[in-house]
Formats: sequence, structure tokens, C-alpha cells
Amino acid sequence: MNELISNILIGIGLAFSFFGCLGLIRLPDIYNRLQSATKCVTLGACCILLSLVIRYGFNDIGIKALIAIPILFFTSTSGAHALLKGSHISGFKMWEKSVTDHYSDDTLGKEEETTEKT
Amino acid sequence: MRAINVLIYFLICFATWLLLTHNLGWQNLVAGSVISLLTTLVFSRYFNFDVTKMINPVRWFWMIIYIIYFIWQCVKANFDVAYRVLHPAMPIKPGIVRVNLTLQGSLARTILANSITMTPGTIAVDIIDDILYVHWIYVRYLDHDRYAYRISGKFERILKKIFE
Amino acid sequence: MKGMTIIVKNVTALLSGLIFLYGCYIVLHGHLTPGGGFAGGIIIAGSFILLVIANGIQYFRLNKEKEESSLFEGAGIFCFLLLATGGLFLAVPVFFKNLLPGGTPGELLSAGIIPVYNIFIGIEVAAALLSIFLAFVIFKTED
Amino acid sequence: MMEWIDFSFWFLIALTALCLLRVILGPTVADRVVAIDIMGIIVVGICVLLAIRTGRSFLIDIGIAWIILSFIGTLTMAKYLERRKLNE
Repeated sequence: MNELISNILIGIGLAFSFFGCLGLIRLPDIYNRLQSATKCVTLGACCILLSLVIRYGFNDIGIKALIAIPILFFTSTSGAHALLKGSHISGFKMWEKSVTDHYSDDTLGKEEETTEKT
Repeated sequence: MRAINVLIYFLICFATWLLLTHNLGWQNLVAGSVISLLTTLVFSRYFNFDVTKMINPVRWFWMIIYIIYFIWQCVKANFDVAYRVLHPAMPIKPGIVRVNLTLQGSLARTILANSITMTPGTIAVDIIDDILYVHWIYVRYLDHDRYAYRISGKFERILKKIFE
Repeated sequence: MKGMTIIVKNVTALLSGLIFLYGCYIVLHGHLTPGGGFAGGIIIAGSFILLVIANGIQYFRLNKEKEESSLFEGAGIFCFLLLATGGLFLAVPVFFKNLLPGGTPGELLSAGIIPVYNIFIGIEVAAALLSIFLAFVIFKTED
Repeated sequence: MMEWIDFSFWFLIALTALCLLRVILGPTVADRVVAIDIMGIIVVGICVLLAIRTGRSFLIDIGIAWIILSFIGTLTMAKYLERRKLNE
């Protein structure tokens, strides 16, 4: 029974990882690629870790996998956030069909001021 | 306040050590306490969050509810992304919008931003003063109140019960 | 505002202590699992590098700590050599002689002197990597 | 049962090949950085699958160490993309 559930979880993880990588290939610009890839691949890795916990129970190997889940969550989300901010500041264009960009509306003037001061 | 912070940090380190090694022999306990003491000496000065509020069990109850709600949102986010990727026409309409935060406290804002990164179609870009900038993959409305409720409304309501 | 955003700062403040603990775990269990002094030392140095990257260098005045880390490096390599030659002087003439008695296999103290070597290699690698990183950072400000 | 795990192992390796395609194709620097970041998370999945296959716990240690080092690399590249010096 446990093996069946863990096999199903591995399947879900594989499917989500595949969708994430497909989004990495198909979507048009860097911001959308980051969206799909981070969410899907992180959840896929979490599903595979959970399948290990279910298969082996709460012994040494299972608890180590359980520790890895929050570390993976915090690092991948804040890493994606930092990359997104960095690529926006670095000036990569958004897709031409994008609707709004309040961030560059608000920060463009300030950035120029600070660069003039320094 | 400060002493309680250091004590809680030491306990967190010791518990992590015990979970990581999964062994209750005396050698392991001695090594774990020495390592946790070292970690507390070096790193507890960066752990300056207000943790004395968290002793209240009501906040723990809301935290469990938050985790369940977050997992539900996370699964929904993945099906959302899968739909947008697999659809041949790719129904995306991206944009960066601003959301006014009513939540105070840096730790609560950090958890809110990390949760927003994992929820359907949104990813946090930056926090400047009280404004959170969010990249949204499908901008449904341009009216501030409606999209702010949709992006961060329920998260903020539960996080207020946890941290304030 | 110095450093990266408040999100990255808080996440590094939460995680850096756990990363340090994890590096110590890898160093101490070097004779039971893969890893050992070198890998654990790199992770220990990584916890400090993470704080420097996220918060900037003014956050904890690392100009003084650079000297301390090179001091740690020297002390670590000195103790390593002392242990290596100590066996030469004390017992039969073998380099890296295992002085201490072995314990039951699987426990923490079961490999004689090898954990001690691992600890000193860990201190040495961590201090060396940290001082290389700080040398890059600090010399960039002085030019 | 073991065949399923072997199949998923090779499937994840094929996914890293997809990420490598994005590294080769990517028009900008940021695309390549994102692809390598994602590849790190997939490698963690591969480590965990190997741990399931063999039942050894040290493979998860390797996975956690990989997460940490990949996080440090991602932050450094983000700082480079922000066009800042390393020390501010």
C-alpha cells in the first residue's frame, strides 16, 4: 500500500517537473519562464521527497528528507525572487504583449537620481 | 527578551541536530550540545525576531490552518501553470502590479512574499516601504482593490492572526 | 538601502545558522558517511559567505574578522601537522599514525584519530575559503 | 516496482537535457542562470530517487548540500545581474 502511494507521488512529481521544464522552453520571456519553472519544479522535488518519507516511514532516512523540504522551499522561492529583481534591474525587456509595469514606473526616476549622485 | 531568543535558538539547533543524526547515544548528545552552543554563540545575534508572542497556542492553531491553505493554493498554482503551458495558444497576459500591504513586521512580510511566490500565477519582485510589487502571469483586472484581494487577501488575514 | 531585499535578508538570517550546523554534522560524521573535512568546511564557509552576500560587508564589520580567519587557518594547519608528526614521535615511525583506540563501529568515536584530523581539515578549509572570499571583497573597495 | 524508479530516473535526466537546451538557446544571460538554477533542483530529485533505489541515507545529505550551494550560487548571480559590487 505504502509503495503504491509513493509510486503515485513519484508520478505526480515527474509530471510537474515535466510541465515546469516545458514552460522553461515554451514561454516567451524570462519572467514567465521563472514563474512556471520555479513553482512546478519545486513542487515536483517536494513530491519526490514526500514519496521517500511515505515509503520508508519516520526512520533516519525519512526524517532527513522531511528536513530537506522547508530548506528547499525557502531557498528556491527567495532565489527566484532575487533573480527576478536582478534581471529587472539589469534591464531585460518584458514580452511585448505585457499589460502593465508599475515597478519600472515607480523606480525608474529614483534609479537615475541615485546613479547621478554616485 | 534577548535571553529567551538565545534559548529558543539553542533549542532549535539541538532539535535539528537530533533529527539529523537520529541517534540517542551519549556521544551524539555531547557532540550535539557542543555544536549547538557554538552555533548559538556565532549566529544568535542575527536571529532578532520577536518570538515571545509565538508561545500562545492559538497562534499555532492558525499556523496549521495557514499551512493547509497554503498547500491547497500551491497545488492549484501548479495545475494553473500546467494549463497555461499545455494550451496551444498560451493564454498569458503578464504584467507587474503593485499591492499595498497592511501587514507589519518583517518576518510576516517575508513569509507572505514567499507564499505569494508559490501561489497561482504570481511571483514577488520587490518590497519598497509598504508596497509589494508582484509579477502576475494573467492580469485579470487593473482595479487595485480587486486584484489585491485576489493575490494576498486571505494570506494577509491569516498571517495577521498568527503574528499580531 | 544596502544589501539585497528584506526577503533575502530574513531568509539568510533564518537559514545561515542551520547551514553552519549542517556543515559541522558533515565534518563530524566524515568517517561514517561520505563528506568529511573538505566538504563540511566548504559548507561552513558558505554560511558566512551567504551573510556577506545578503547583507553587505558593513553589517558586521568584517575588516577585523579577516585577520581572525587567517589566524584560524594557520592554527588549523599547524594542529594538523602536529597531529601527523605526533604519531611519528610517540609510537612506531609511521606518518599519520592512529594514536587513539577504536570504538564500536557506527558510533561517533569509532575511528581513532581520524575525526580529529577531519575537524582540523574542516577548520582549515573553511577559514581559507572565507579569507579568499573576503580578500576579493575587501580589495575591491580599496582600489 | 524498481523498473518504475529506473524509468523516473532516466526521465529526470531527460529533463536536465531540456534545461541544457534552454542554456544553449537562451538569448540573454538571465535565461541561462534560471535554467541552471532549475537544473539544480532537478538534480536534488535525482539524488532522492537514488536514495529510494538503494535505501542509503547519505544520498539525501548530498541533496541538502546541493540545495545550499545552489542557493549561494543563485544569490551571487542575482547580485551580478543587479550590477552591484559584491560587498554592498
